[in-house]
Amino acid sequence: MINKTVKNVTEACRDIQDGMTVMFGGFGLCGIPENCIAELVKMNVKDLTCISNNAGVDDFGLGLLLKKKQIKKMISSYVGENAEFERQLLSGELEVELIPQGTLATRCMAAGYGMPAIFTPAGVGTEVAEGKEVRNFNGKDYLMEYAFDSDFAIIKAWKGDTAGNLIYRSTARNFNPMMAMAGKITIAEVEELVEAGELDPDQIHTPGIYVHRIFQGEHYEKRIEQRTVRPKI
Amino acid sequence: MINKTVKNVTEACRDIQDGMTVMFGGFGLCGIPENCIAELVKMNVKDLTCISNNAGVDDFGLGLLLKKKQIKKMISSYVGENAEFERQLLSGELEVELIPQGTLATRCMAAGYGMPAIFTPAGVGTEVAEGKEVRNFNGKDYLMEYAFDSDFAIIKAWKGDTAGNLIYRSTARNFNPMMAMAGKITIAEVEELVEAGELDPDQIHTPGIYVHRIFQGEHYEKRIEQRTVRPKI
Amino acid sequence: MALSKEQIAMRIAKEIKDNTYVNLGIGIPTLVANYIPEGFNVVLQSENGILGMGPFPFDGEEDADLINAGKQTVTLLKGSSIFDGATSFGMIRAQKVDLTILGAMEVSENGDIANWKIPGKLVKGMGGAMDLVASAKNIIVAMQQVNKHGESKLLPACTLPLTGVKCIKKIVTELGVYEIKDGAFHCLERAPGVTVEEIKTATAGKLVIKEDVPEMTF
Amino acid sequence: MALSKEQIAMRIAKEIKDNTYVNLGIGIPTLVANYIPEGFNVVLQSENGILGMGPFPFDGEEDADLINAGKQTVTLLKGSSIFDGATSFGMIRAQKVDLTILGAMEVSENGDIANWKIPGKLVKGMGGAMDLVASAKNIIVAMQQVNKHGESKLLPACTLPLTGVKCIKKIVTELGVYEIKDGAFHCLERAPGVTVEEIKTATAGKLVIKEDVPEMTF
Repeated sequence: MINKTVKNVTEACRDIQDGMTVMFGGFGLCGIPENCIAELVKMNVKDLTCISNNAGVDDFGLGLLLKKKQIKKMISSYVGENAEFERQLLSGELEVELIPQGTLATRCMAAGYGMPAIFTPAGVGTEVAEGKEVRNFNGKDYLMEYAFDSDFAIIKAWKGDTAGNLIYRSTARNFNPMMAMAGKITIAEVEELVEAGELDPDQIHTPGIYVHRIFQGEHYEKRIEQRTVRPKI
Repeated sequence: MINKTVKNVTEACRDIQDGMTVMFGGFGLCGIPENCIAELVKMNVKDLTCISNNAGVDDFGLGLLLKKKQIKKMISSYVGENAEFERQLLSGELEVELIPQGTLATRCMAAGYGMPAIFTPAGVGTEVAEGKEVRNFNGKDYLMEYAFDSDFAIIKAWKGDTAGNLIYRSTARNFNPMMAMAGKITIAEVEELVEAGELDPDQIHTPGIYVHRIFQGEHYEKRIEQRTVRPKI
Repeated sequence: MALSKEQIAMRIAKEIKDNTYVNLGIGIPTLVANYIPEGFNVVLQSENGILGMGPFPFDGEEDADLINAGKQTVTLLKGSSIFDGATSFGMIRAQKVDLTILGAMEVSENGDIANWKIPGKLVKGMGGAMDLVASAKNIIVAMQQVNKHGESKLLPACTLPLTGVKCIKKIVTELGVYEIKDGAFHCLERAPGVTVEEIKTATAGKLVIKEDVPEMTF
Repeated sequence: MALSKEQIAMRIAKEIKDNTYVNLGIGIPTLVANYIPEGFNVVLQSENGILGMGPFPFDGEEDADLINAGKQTVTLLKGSSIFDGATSFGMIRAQKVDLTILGAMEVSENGDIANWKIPGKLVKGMGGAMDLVASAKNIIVAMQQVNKHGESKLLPACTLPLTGVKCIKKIVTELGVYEIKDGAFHCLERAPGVTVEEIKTATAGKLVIKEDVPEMTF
């Protein structure tokens, strides 16, 4: 197997440069690449275009990059829960492109599957359709949406092996598998890194061919955005 | 959970009628729905259009349906290894549409993902492209290929639960997951049927929502088409 | 009397059939889960990647890796499955989910819906709403029929930016149950004690209502 | 002297780089696996859904559920993964596989390839060949340069139905190694003992060859 391991987060994030387009796995704060985000803050790369379903909260997730004004543009489906985001958006410092969540997911998938464009009914007849080709199939209208083009995809998995194979845990899977396939260079941080051969080949969610750099992350905070519970009876 | 179990193969295959279009999972003889194929032979449904990567061998797999002349048309990528097939094709009794394997897989996937059409470079400039729309993206030509429309998908998995969740084993996975998603009605036969809750939600290859009928198959022969081995030393 | 949010949810729950997959949006739709008839096999889909979503976890048992589309901690029922976002929306587009229940700011008499953006106010995004309304074969909208200024939100045409066009067929509000067909809101039931006149006043779009429209039951 | 099939495979193996993913077609390409340099990390992809395909199983250890794209029983190496056919061809279309090696009946001077159909003969199908040639970023063709009638199969234009257009850049035959560019076969190496004249005779398409073209080494 090809060994995809890098020493640490610094080596993993090398070559990420000002002005690049970077995909970030995660849904809300669930399944986000915490170590790489912290490293990008440290590197202070600027003018990033970020493709991510959400934009984090003020002091966690992509909110940390927003706070340092490292993000030029967000491509997301939902960006609530973030006062700094709001301020930058209203002041014109930040550009935001809002797209339907399924379109976001499917444009990532298209890139990973080598499909230049896909058709989706989401957004037909709305402002999302402006400037886009509409095409009718079997009596229903669809928008043609293009595959995403990104320089890096930064994702988070639960377990990974040295060959780059990944397994996600529960809904921390979310956007990570599609983005893993879509990145020109894919960086995976994992909670547990094992030797090639320790994961069951049938249970791998992301085959190692998609992963270029893998490392075991540290100190996962795994912050919960909405702690909803039932009283224990 | 919704209980998807049916009593037996007979109940699973009810409503499959003459002239229908049916997808069959499997690659060669690997991962084919042996029980359902045997039942279709018994039912003697005729004029089937079969979407299947291959056409079995003379006395196994879809070859059994061919022998009884139950198949009107095969849509496949490769149909060697079958003398009866050859005879029917040359005599004009059987219609065959050969399409690239990746196109076959992706047209199934498109149906499962609610995408009416996909773009692939496979077949551009060849007779496969005849009558099809060619479209250039980023300097490269692609064919537009439509999602498959099938009445039934008949697939085989290793383990399944009563909620219809499926896990495949090794390369017996092949076309089964896409076809499971693509069928208007999907019938899954499994080697081992367990109660809902016994399979790890993170390890399910086909979520139960795609499966309409599930049963535990019997007497799997699992014939090997090309037994290639090394001497034991 | 106009229905409470809980009562709207209760009435919608009556529309849910046994052995179905249902996607519940945020707000009133979430409450519907509490009123699904005992013994019904209704499997909840959450578009971030769950089939078989269960109730909130017991205090102390929450798992940061297990949330719903509203980012709330949840649990999994026996027989559930987890998948990625592309599969989730593929499932939605392919109409494998039987019923989608979501909220709205406005609905028009031809079935257009607006529920994601108010010009001049901060826009947070459409999330999965545009995918859901454009794809679902069966949508029920849970909404308030009049806003706080007493203005109807069942309109001849939406005034807010659209989420989807000609996709809504059924609406449950605090005043009644409506079906949209042939370019009009057809009132099928009125809330207990609500008069036909009140419904007429609260409907700006084309309304079809019989003087003897039945009162809803729960 | 013209190369044997084994020697063609040996020469092609020299083109394989360390740390790459490679898809090997049926026939001579399969033999290439035997000559991958010791210590190289070369991961074999099989388009039915394997990354990290290993050698044939030991006698008695074959598994009906584990076959390659040629339907032969195989094994898995440590660190391998299994996936479905859509993912497999997605991987191929997205050019994640570094190198594809396959056979051909004819190749033209502009890089067209024909390898799936002979009119009048029974057609078995293209399998994954059309996907592979249309998608791969790097393809090496392993083929016989002349047929049994002594006719060249490196042609001005293919006579057989095409598998793909303008996609072949490198060919290894029993007589030499060729690069296709600017509408011609550029001979880079000749087989040991094969003369420039012999290569000229065996190439029907436009040929660019230096009188001092080097002999290949293994």
